[in-house]
This record gives sequence, C-alpha cells and structure tokens, in this order.
Amino acid sequence: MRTNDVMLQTATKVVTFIILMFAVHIFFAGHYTPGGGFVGGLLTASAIVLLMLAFDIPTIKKILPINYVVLTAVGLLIAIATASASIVFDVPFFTHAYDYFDLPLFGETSLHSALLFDIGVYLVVVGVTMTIIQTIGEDE
Amino acid sequence: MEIVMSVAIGLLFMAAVYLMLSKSLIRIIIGTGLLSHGAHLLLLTMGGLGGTAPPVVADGVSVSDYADPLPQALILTAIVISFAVTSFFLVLAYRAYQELGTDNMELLRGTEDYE
Amino acid sequence: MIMFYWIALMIVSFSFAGLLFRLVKGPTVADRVVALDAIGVTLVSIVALLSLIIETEFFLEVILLMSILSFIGTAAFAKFLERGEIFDRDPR
Amino acid sequence: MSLVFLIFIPILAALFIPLLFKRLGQIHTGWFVLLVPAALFLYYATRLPSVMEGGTYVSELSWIPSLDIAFVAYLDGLSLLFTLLITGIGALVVLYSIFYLDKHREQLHNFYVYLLIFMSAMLGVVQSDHLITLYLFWELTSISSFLLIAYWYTRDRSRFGALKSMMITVFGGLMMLGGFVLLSIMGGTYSIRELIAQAPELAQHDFFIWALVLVLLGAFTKSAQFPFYIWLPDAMEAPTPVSAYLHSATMVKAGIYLVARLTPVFALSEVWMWLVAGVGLFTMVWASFFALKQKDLKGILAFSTVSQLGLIMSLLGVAAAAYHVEGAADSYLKYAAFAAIFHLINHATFKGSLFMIAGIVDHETGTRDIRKLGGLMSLMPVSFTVALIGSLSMAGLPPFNGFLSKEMFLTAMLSLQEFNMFSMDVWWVLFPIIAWIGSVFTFIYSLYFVFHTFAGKHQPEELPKQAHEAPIGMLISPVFLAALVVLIFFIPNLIGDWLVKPAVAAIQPFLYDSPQNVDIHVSAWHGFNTELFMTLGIFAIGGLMFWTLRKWQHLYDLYPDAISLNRLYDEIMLLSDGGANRFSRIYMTGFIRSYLVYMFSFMTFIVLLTLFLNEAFQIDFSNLAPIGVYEIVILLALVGATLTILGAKSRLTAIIALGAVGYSVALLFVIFRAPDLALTQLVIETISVALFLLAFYHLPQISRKEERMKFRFGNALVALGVGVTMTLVALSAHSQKALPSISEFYKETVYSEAGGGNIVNVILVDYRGFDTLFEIAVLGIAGIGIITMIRLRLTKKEGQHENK
Amino acid sequence: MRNSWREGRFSIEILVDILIILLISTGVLFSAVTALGLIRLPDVYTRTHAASKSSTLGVLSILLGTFVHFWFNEGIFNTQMVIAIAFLFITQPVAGHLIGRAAYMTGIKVAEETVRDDMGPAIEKRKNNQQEELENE
Amino acid sequence: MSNLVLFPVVIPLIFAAILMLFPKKLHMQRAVAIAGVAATLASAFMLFSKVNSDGVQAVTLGSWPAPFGISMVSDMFSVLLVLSSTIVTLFVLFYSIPTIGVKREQSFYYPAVLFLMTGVNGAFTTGDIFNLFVFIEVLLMASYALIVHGGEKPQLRESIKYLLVNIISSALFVSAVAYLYSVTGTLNMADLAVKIPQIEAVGILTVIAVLFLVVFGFKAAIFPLYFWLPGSYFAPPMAILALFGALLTKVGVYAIMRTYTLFFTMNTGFTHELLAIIAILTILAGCVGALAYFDVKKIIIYNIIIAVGVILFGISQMNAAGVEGSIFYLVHDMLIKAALFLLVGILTVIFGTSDLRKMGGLIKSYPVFGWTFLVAAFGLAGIPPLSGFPGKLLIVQGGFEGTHFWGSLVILATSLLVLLSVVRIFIYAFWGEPVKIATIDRKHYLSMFVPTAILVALTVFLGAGAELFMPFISDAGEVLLNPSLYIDAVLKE
Repeated sequence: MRTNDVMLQTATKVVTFIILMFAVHIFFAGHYTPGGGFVGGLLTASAIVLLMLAFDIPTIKKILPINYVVLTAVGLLIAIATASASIVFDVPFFTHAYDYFDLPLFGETSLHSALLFDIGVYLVVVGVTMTIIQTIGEDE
Repeated sequence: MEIVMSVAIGLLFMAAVYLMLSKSLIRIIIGTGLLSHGAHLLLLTMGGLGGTAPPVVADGVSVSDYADPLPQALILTAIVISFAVTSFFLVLAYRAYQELGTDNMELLRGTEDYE
Repeated sequence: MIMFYWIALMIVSFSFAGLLFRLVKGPTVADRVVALDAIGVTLVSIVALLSLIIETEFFLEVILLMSILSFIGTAAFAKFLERGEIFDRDPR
Repeated sequence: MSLVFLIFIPILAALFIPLLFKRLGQIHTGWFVLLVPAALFLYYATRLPSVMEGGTYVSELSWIPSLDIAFVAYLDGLSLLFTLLITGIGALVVLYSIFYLDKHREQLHNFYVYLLIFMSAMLGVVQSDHLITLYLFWELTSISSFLLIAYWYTRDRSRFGALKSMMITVFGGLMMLGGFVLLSIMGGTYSIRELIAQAPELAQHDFFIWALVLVLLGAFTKSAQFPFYIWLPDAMEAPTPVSAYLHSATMVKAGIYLVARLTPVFALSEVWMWLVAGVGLFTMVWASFFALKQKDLKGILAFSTVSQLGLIMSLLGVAAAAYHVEGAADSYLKYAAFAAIFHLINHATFKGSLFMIAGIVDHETGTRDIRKLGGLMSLMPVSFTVALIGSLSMAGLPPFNGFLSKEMFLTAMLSLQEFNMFSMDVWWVLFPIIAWIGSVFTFIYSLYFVFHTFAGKHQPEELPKQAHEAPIGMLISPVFLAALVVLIFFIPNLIGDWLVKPAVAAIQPFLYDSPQNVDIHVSAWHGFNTELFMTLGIFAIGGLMFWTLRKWQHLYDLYPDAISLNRLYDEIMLLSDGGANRFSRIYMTGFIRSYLVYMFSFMTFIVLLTLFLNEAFQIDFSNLAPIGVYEIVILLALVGATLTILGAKSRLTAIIALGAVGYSVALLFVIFRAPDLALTQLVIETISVALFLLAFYHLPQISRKEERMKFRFGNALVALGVGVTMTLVALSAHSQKALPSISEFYKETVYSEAGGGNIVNVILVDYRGFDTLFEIAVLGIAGIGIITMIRLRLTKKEGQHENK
Repeated sequence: MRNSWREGRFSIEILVDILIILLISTGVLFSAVTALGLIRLPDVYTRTHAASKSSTLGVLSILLGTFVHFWFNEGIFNTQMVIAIAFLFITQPVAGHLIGRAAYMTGIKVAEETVRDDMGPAIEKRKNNQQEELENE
Repeated sequence: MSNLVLFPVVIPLIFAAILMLFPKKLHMQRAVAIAGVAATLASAFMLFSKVNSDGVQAVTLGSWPAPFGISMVSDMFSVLLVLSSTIVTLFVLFYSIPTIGVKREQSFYYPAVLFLMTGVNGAFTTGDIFNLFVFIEVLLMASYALIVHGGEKPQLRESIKYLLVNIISSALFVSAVAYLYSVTGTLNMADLAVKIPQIEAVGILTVIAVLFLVVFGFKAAIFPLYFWLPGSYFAPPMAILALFGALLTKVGVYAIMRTYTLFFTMNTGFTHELLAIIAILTILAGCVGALAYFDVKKIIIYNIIIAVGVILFGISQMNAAGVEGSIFYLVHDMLIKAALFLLVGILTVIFGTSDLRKMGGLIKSYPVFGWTFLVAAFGLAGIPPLSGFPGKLLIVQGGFEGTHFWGSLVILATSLLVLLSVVRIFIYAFWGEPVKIATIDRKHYLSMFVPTAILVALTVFLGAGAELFMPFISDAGEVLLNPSLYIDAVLKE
C-alpha cells in the first residue's frame, strides 16, 4: 500500500536547502576550521539522498540530470590537474600556491590552490556516493 | 588512557575476528566494519591522546597543546578508503545473494578441486 | 560553572545509557529506531555540553551535522520499516 | 675456426631443417643432416695429432660477463675423444636413420631438429670448461632426449618414458648445478681448469663433500647408475637410431665424462673414490643380473648398457684411488683409467652395432619380443654376423675388443689391494668378486641376446611381418662398427696412443704431464695370471648357466614388481598428483573460515612468539594521558554495542548496533580532539548504515543456522588470540616511543608556510595531498566497480570469447 | 566569571550565566524524562511520543544554552548553532511522525491500555479505496 | 627533484579518469586505453634512462622537506619493476581486446585496468609507508572491481573471499603503521631508515617488522597466508588473471623486499631467518598445489606461490648474489607468469575447458603455439639459457653463501617439480591423441597468440641477453644492499 509522504516532503524542501548551505559552508571553511571536501561532499550527497527518500528516484533524476560517473571523473581530473599544475612551474608535483588578498567585499581572504584540489575531492565524493546509492536504489 | 584504549581496541579486534569467522555473510561484513574501527582507533591511540586542543590553529594555544594532527589525517584517509571498500563489499554481498541464493559462507565454498 | 556542565553531562549520559538499554532490548525494530532517533538527539546534547567543557567552538559543526544525519537516518529507517525499501523506483 | 662456434653448428643447421623438409621433401632430409656430423668429425680428427702430443685448444665466447658466465670450449685429450665419438657415431646413426625412418610417414623435420640440438648439446657438455655452460648443455641434452623419446608422442609409453627420463636426469642436473655453485663459491671461479689447479685447497673446505655428492648425483642420474638407471629402459621407446646414439654411445656417457673430468678435483677425497667405484660396481652386477629378466631386445640392451656404464664408472673410481697411493704410476692402479676410457670406446662400437641390429630386427620382423623371435640366422645372415661379433665382444671373448678391456677391468679391480695395503681392511676383496659375478651375467645375457634372437626355432606365425634381411643402407653402419670391434682387438695400442692416453692424461694429470708418458701397453696375452683364470672361470660358469637358462629364467618372475625401483618412481609420480591432491584437499577446503583460522592463528602465533622471544613486551605508565570518566562511559557504550552485535539475532539489530559502535567512535574522536574525524565518521557511518539497509533488504535473518559449539569455541579462541596480540603490541609500542613525531613540523608551519589553519585539512590537501588524490581514486574505482557489478551480469557463456 | 562574583560586580554576565544554567537544566531534565519515558512506557507509540516531544525540547534548550554561552561569554555568534536549532525544530517532529506511522504500518500492536485507535479504520478505508481504484482500472 | 618519477603513476590515473567519461564508446575505449599504457611505458622508459644515468631519483611532493611531505623515489629496483609491470599490462591489454568480450569492455574494464596500473606503479615508487598503503588500496580496489567484473557466479563467490582477506590485511596494515609511527614518529621510509638504527628498543621494532611481514605476506601469498589465492584467482577471465598473477602478489613481494632491506635491518638474525624459513615453506606449499591439480589455471596459479617463495628466499640472504637474484627473478616472473597465463588462456579457448585431461594432441594443428608454450615452460622452470635461470642461479648461490644450504637445495629440487607441473600441461595438451576441438577463426587466434608470443620472446631475450640487463640488476641490488644511496637521494634532495 502506498502512503503519502506530505509531511516528509514538505520538511524536506526546507531542510535540503539548509543542508546544502551547510555543505557549502563546511567545504569552504575546511582550510581553517573543521571540514573540507570530504565532509562537504558527503553532506551534499546526503541532501540528495534525503530528496530521494522523500520523493523518488526518477523525479530526482529529472531535477538533477547528472551523470555521477562523469562527475567523479571530472572531479578526479580537476584534482590531478591542480596537483600537476606545479609541473609547469618546474617545482615538485603538488606544490600549492596561495596568497592573502584584501578583497573589497570579503575582507582579508586567502586564495589557495588547495581549494581547487578540494573541489576535485568534493566532486568525487558526491559523484561516487551518489553513484553507489543511485545504482543500488534503482536495481530491481 | 592509552592502556584502557588498547584494551578496548583489542576487544574490537576480537569481536571483529569472531564475527568474521562465522558463516553468515552479513556478520562477516559487520566484522570487517568493526575491524576498521579498531584499526582507526589504534592509529589515534598510537599517536598519543595527550593533546588538549583540536589541531586547528587558534590564538593563545601553544604548539604543544594541539593533538597530534598526523594520525588524524591518516585516519581520515583510512576512513574514506574503508568506506569505499565496505560499500563495495556490501554491494558484492547483495549481488552474490541475488545470484547464488545464499549468504551462508559454508554453501559458498566453491569447487576448489577439479578432480 | 564547569562543575555544573559536568553534572549536566552526567545526567545526559545516564539518559543516554537508558536509551541504549532500549536500543538493545527492542523488542520491536520500531522501538530500536525510536531509541536510535533519541540517541542521535541526545548525542547532539552531549557534544554541545562537551564543547562547553572543552571550551572550543570547533565541535559546533558536529552538532548541526549530527542533527542532519540523525534526521536522515531516522527517515531512512522509518521508510525501510514501512516499505522494506528506502527509495521509490517509480514516480508517484 | 673458433671452437665455440663449432659447438653451435648443429643447432644452426637445425634451423634450416624444417625448410629443407618442406621444400625438398622428395630427398630424405637425413642426407643433408649427415653432412653436419661427418664434416665435424673430419674437422676434429685433424686436431688429433697435436692433442696426442698433449696440446690443448681453448676458445671463449662470453655470454653474461657480469656473472662471469661464458661459453668456453676446451679441447684436450678427454674432450676430443668424446667429441669424436659424438660426431663419428652421430654420422653413422644419421646414416642408419635415413633407411630406418620413412621419409613420407615420419615427421623427419622434428626428428632431425631434435637430433641436431642434441648433438650441439653433447658437444657443449664435453667441451665446456665453464661449469655453468656445461650445465646449460647438460640440461639441453635432457630436453632433447625428452623430445626424441617422445617422438611418437601419441603413444602412452613414449610420453611416459620421455617424462621419466627428463624427470630423473633434470633432477640430477639440478643437483649438479648445486654442486657447481658450491665449487664456484669455494674456488671463486667457474672454470674447471682453474678449479683443478686449486684442488688441494678446495678439499679443505666445508662444502667440499657436499659439492662432491651433488655433482655425483648429476653424473649418476645421467649415466643411469643405481638407483637412477630406471629411466633408461623406458627411454627405449625412442626410435632405435636415437637409442643407439643417445642411450648407448653418447648421452649416457656424459655422466662418465663428468666423473672423469672432475676426478682431479674430487679424487682427493676418499669418499669420491668409494662412491664412484662402489655405485658403479653395484650397478654393473645389478643391471647385468636383471638384463636376463628382459623380454624386449632393446630392454636387454638397455640393462646391458646400464651394466657397462657401471663398469666404466667403477673403473673411474679405482682410477681415483691412484691419487691416494704413492708411486701409483708404477702400480697396477694406473690401468684403471686407461681401462675405463678404452672400454668406453669399445662399448660405443659394440653397443652401437647391437642397437642397430635390434632396430633392424624390429624393422624387419615387426617385433622386439625375444620370445617371439628365433631362427633368424638363416634369414638375416649379415645381421646375425654383426650381432654375434658385438655380443661376443660384450661378453669379453677374443678376438674382439671387449676381451681386452674386460681383462684390464679385472686387473684394475684386483689392483685395489695395493690401495688397501696401507689399511688393514680386506674390503677390497669384495670388488674383484663382485666384478667377476657381474662379468658372468654379462657373458650370459650377451649370449642370450644373440642366440635367442638368431638361433633356435623360427616362428613366422608369431611375427607381424615376413622376416628378411635388411636393405644394404641400413647395414652399413652396424657392419662398420662390427669391423671396428674386430680391428681394435688387433691394433689396441694404436687406439691407445691416439685416443686413450691423451684422455688418461687429463684424468690423472698429476701422474702424467703429457700423454706420451702414459706407460701402458695393451696386449691380448700377458701370461697365466689371476685375470686369465677369472676370465676362464667366466666362460665356464657362464656357458653352463646359459645352457640351463630356460630352467632357471622363470625364477625372475618371482621377483615382485611391487618393490622395484620402477614401482617406486611410479609411486612418487602418483603421489605427486594424486597424493598432492588428497593432501591439498585436506586444507584447501574452499571454506573461507578455515583459511581465516589458519591465517589468524599464524599471525597470532608468530607475532606473540616474536614479542616474547625478543623481550619486546613492556608497559610504561609514565607517559599516559589521564583517564577521564567520560571516555570510559563512551568506551562502555562501544563495548556494549559490540557485544550486542555478537549476540544479535536479527540483522537489523546488528546493523543498528554497528551504527552505535560507529557513533561511539565518532564521540571518541570528539573527546580526543579530532573534530574533522568526528564529522567524517558521523557522515560516513550514517551512509554506511543506509547502505547496509539497502543491500540487506533481501538477505535472510542471521541466526537460521546455528554454528556448531566446537566451531564457536574455536572461533572464540582465535578471536581472543588476535585481540590479545593487538593489545599487547599496542601497549609495548606505546611504552617504547623512542623519537618525537614529525607532526611538530606541521603544527609549526601550518599557518606561516601552508597558509591554512586546520592542520588536519592542510595535511590532507597539502602536506600529504598525494594520499588524498589516490584516496579519491579509490573512491572512484569503488564507484565504477559497484556500477559494473550491478549493471553487468554475464552468464558463463556470454563472458568468454564474445568476439568469436 | 567567578571573578565578577567575587568583585561584587553585578553585571550582565551573571544574568547570562543564570540564563545558561536555566536553559541547560531544562534541557537535561527533558533528556532524563526522555530516557525514563523510553524505558517505562508500554508500547512503541507512547515511546515515540516521549522521544519526539521531550527530546526535542531537551536538545533545543541545551543548544540554546550553549549558543548563549558562546555568544555572550566568548563573543562568538555561531550561525551554525542557530541553524541547528531551527533544523531540529523542523525535523524532530517529522521524524517522530515517520517512525510512528512506520511502526503502525508494519503491524506493531498498540499497548493494551490504549483507549482509542483512529488510524486503523482510516487505513482500512484507504486500502479499500486503492483496491477499488485498481479494480476500476 | 624530478617530477619524472611521478609520470608512470599519474599518467594512467589521468587516462583512467578520461576513460570513465565515455564507457560505451568501444573503439575510443580501446584506443585511449592503449594510448594510456603506451604513454606510461614511454614515461617509464624516460625515467629508466634518467635513473640509469643520474642515480636514484626522488621527489618530495609539495616542495616540503623530505620526511614531512610524501616522497616518491625511483631507484633502479623500482623503475625496473615499473617498467616490467607496464610492459605486462600493455600485452595483457592487447590480449584482452579479442578475449574479454564487448560487454565487459563497455563496463569500465579499461579504466579499472589503468587504475590497477596506477596502484601497482605507485606502490613500486612510493617512499612513504602510509602512502604505500594508499597505493595498495588503489590497486586492491581496482582488483576488486576486476575480479568480479562480469558478475559470473564463481566470480561473485570467490570475490567475497578475496575481499575479506584483503580487508583484513588492510586493517592490519593500518595497525602496523600505527605501531611503527608510535615508536619512530615518522612515516617516510628513508627517514625510518635513518631513525631505526638510533632506536634501542630493538625488540618492539622486530615485532613490528614481523607484523609487516604478515601484512605484506597476505598480499604476497606467503606460506600460511596464501590460502585465499588459488580459489580467488581461479574465477576471473584469463586476461584479468594474467594481470593479477603477474602484478598483484609482486607488490607484496616488493614491499617485503623494500622494507626488509631498507629499514627493518635491526635484527636480521631473527627477521631474515624467519623470512628464509617462511620462503622455503612457501615454495613447498606451492609445489604441493602445483602438482595436485589437473587444471591448467590451477597449475600456473600455484606456480605464482612457488615464485614468491624463491624470491623471498633470495632477499632473506641479504648478500649481493641473493638480492640480485631476487630482483632478476622478480622481473622474470612478472613477464613469464603473464605469458604463461595468456598461453593457458589460449588453451582454454581452444579446448573450451581448463581441465587437462580433456585435452590432447594439439601440436599437430598448432605447432608454433606448442613450441612457444614449451619454451615458456622451460623458462619458468629456470632451464638455461631462458630467463628463469640467471635469477635462480644467483639465488641459489646467495643461499649457499648465506649459510642456507638446505634452502638452496630445496629451491633446486623444487625447480624439478615446477618443470614437472608445466611440462605435464605440455604433454597432456599438445601430445597424445588429438581430441575434437572447435575450429577457431585464424584471425581470432592470431590476435590472441601474437601478443602472447611477443611476451614469450621477451622472456627469452631477458634470459639469453641477460648481460644486457645485469648492469641494471646489479645497480638495483646495490641500492637495496646499500640503503644510504636511497636515503641520501631522499633526504639530501
């Protein structure tokens, strides 16, 4: 018997937003406070999982038409690219560059190539987690 | 504290091994989960539990107060890897059950000899 | 003040133990899920008290995270209980 | 021309054989092949005069200089003698094979390729001065022999014989290699000449006796000495030219060669002497005795070969005795080496001819079963004559060369008393007596071979073919050899001067500095001495026993097969597959639990053993973090949850409890000031639990099948062991922290140099970012692995050869 | 803080401390009640009730207390705490609801003391409706 | 500093990631995969010539000073292994195109292979003990994906065991790293090599060394830890099996060789003696298995175990001959095992079974194949002048010199059993009465046979042209026996 999930769905709509915001926050703050690409990625994935829980897989696929394997690959490539960029400057692989900037709106901010690497990590984590969950979920 | 932790870790390993020796696949997988918990805690313990501040730079905390960050980083890596492996194992178990119709390892002996 | 936090922590821990008792005892799966849900929430309290004791704000992230996970977990369990599966494969 | 290059000529020629066979199939390929040994024989013969003078030739081709491995061809009296045998008999055998093997029905290209490879290998063995390349050629002879024996590979017996010969000879070869390596370690060189030069020092070395035994193993297996001779009778499945060539004239003599060659190195040890002489003599008498049991013509010849090889071997053993006797050059002991080499030549002539006759009989009558044969004398007169000459020579009758060498054999055996004069033992008496008994049986089987085939009643109905004399081409080689048999009797000293003495000088270099100094003269008549009476005794007793052979031959059937060496080999082979299979099935149960029990037990055992043997266990209470109440509470929760898992009846309970363990671990991370870990652990634990639920929706409840009590107890024991091990090592490791951690560096530089605040995260993306890169790679692989596992479902058929 | 007591200064800090103590005490109390309820109450539905109501309140109070502490005593306005409080406020009741319904749907018996069960007939009715819909198709 | 060290590790990773983008495009998959391995091979050759001319190459990532960042080190030993593993992968890739099946090819087969290569090359190159763990996980994860690839019933069944064993060994690995870190406070191998001799607590270090032996022993399949191997390796298709057989256990062997020569040298009287004993037992256990089965796959699989024992025995001697012999034998074994598995694979394709007793008489219809097999078989058994010989000779010599007389004898004697086990395949499959076999398209056969034959030819070249390789082998041995070369390259960068 099918029951309706109105309560869950309504709550989800609000909550997903909160989770996503939190994920982005924790991702960016990672270099200075606890967090980082992993947790950010996993949180994002759990937001999507929550959506899938509340609604159903086809609907979510329609809303988020992402091929997660490709997402994983792209994440990997970004991470590798960041790491190998240093080769161009003839310094050891993985040498990061960063500097502190005084941006008008954000105050003193550091721009760090490690962040790019972390984006790679983030994408891979989201991609893989969702690949796993989605393929199992879809399996008959 | 480290002594108590060591004993607890020993218990975790013990339980893990005991579970892995049973016939039921799910118990085995749970066993592997416990095993990696044990290994991670061991890594943490071996780094020393003496730190009084999280390894995040903060004003007014002297360098010696930070907990050892290196084991933490290693554990993080290990956690993620064991997560990947566990999920793989779970799906494998799921598929194996679908195809072979049992989760009893004794029935999954296979044919070692081709006599 | 620290003393007060410690006492609070003790009490919460006791209730935590009570919840664990329910988790272990059951008798039905639903009971365990209830216990688990409550455990999640209690854990949040514990972490909050802990960060008061240790006087660090770095665990506050953990609080939000735990609440999120606890909710997702409970939702998943509940759905699993009800339907035997977590995700719906066909649109409704 | 470089000597080393000459060794390879047959192999190079072999490369063209398949081409010749395909293109010029109408001409028998053997004619082309014949050119190779014939030309080589002629070439090497030109070296005789200078070698006779004591000259030597060396030529070197380096192969692996960094390991000091090279092909070194060294031509002295001994190697030249063998070289001439190999090429000379080789030429005759190839000639014989041209008529023996049909050019249309047989796969001649295979045959001649193997044969030429063998020829190269054999030349290499006898000419190599370098131990490693000697070993190389040695194994190559085993392999080519393997291929030749199995030439008719569809026959079971052929394959069996081929494998058997290879197993035994390769085993010997490997042991010999061990001996060689030991020699090289002792002497610091692989060169035989250099080793000979430092023989006295070598004899002092601990490894010396081991090297000796190992090298002898090689020689004995190759030369079919007791108890390794069993491969030779089975090798008779090879085409007869092969038997004539490999298994009588050349390959089996490689062992003899090796013993002769290394005598100067090892003879300083009495062990060598007694082993070589004893095993040789025993082989001689044992094989001659069992030759009479054989029903197969080639079987008789095989045993006779074994016996004759034993004879030669024992002579070499006695020759080694000369090293221990002062003034040996003047004693009778000096005859031993000469006799050995002389008999070796004689044996090659008469045994070669006999094998060819056996082949002819087989070829013309279709059988080699001596019970079906008889009375062929009139039908095959030439063959009979040749066989008679060969047999009588083998029996030791004048006027054939076998008589001369047999006499010298007895002389040498009797001469052992000179060696033993110094000690009070009378063991030496055994040697002439056994030699005499062996000679009696040799006499009998020689007659048995020739008369039971050619005399007696002809039984045409038993023969698959109508018997008639062989074509002339097939007879050339045996007749030639038979002629040699007679010729040598009359010109023994010519042969002695040209061939034997140079070889003897190489075996006993300290006695003679040049071949001319070998002071031995062969004569058919040397007065009434012990040897002569022994010989007469052999004829009398042997003749009598042959006369009554039919009456007592059936006694052989009483000998039970069950205790024969062949049976032993069969049992070993059976054991190697059937037994190994049964043995391995005991522990290869296929049940992962058993494997885990072995592995965990081993780990526990070995680690705890190490811990206590090295006195590594210690606890230091000083450097500990304080125990907090709260930590204890969480640990209790953790242990409680763990115990819940152990006792869980439903899978959901178990999964939830696992989640509880995970959360407790996360809390521990919080307490031990690891916020990043806590965050990650929490999320991952949640997702894992969700995955558990997803994956285990279909699975049955846990406790349907109870484990047996015995198992449970065993499991608990193993588990306890692992747990205790981990704890003990953890305690000791923590108590023996020796050096400060490298993580101080991270704490100090994180803000200033890495531009970050969260040390753990900075380690992850910067200091040790490489770990992270590959850790996400692991995640990615897991992703594709899982997606493949779920989406791709092949059955067995689809999986294989889809593109077919 | 204690310094301020000793020095006899009556400042806002003391008020804040009192507030924190009040909040956390309430929270702890509710936590205890939750545990008690979960242990003592007869069936899963009543336990759900205890868990979702009291534990929500309990954790909210404690979090508020913590938040106040960090804000006033340490000067950190932690947005995440606010979000966490809001989050828990939204989700806890939903979670309780979900469990309760799931339990009912899986057919777990209500306790004997239960006076009224509205859900049963409602579900029956719905089931019938769906059955009819299926049949009509 | 030389980033070249990283190329053989990173290039396959990049190509693997690219391959994940378009799994269904068959021809693209094949082309890109081969291009990836070829590029890796090229970079490996460049690295090889660099190491050959300039000595040990090291780079510490992220420009950090050595013990703090992760060091990647390429000495002659590691680069030789990288080179041979890449060559093997290339040939196996060629072999898998006609055999593995289109469906598999379209399901991430090639990315998985390239990931495997990443892991293997990384494990051979890394100079950090925890990073070694990560690389081993990469290759294990890829091997998990490959071993179940296709999801046939036996695959699923055996994969469970394979996974379980490897998970256990991974957990033990982490624990062992934890202990090591506790005592020494560092993870960098060169740094360990410097620090361990300073530590007085030899006992606990010995325990840790033994624990590492157990951990790597799981991977390398040493004596009581090899039980998982025969069953697990039996399940996957032959191309995958060839990769596993040639590469996976070798990583464990490499790890033992590296750790036991570089830094676990504080108590050789105990640890290396233990290693020698275990090695001999491993050989014996492998021989029992190799003789016990009439199944071509099984026979070769057990031969993996034998080879592991032989190599470890050589390294346990810690003298020049033994170590060089082990290195030579390791390289030889990678090539010859791959070649043999591919040969056996063709056999099973032709006969449609891997049961030896259902085969026969193939030499008539496939003579070249038959002789190729025989040559490979002799090569495996160490018959000169083929590639197994120089290595075995040196190992035996090392054993005699290192007072392990009986060990050397066992190695010699078991060579005979190895020979028996493979020659038996030859005798059963190629000789005897021909059995009825399905006709195989000539082109299909050649597409399988040609890469295999080239691989066999390579092994022959390795043996006959051993002189060409010996300078590199002795270079490699030099680094293992004289760790200061390695240490200096890393720490004094």
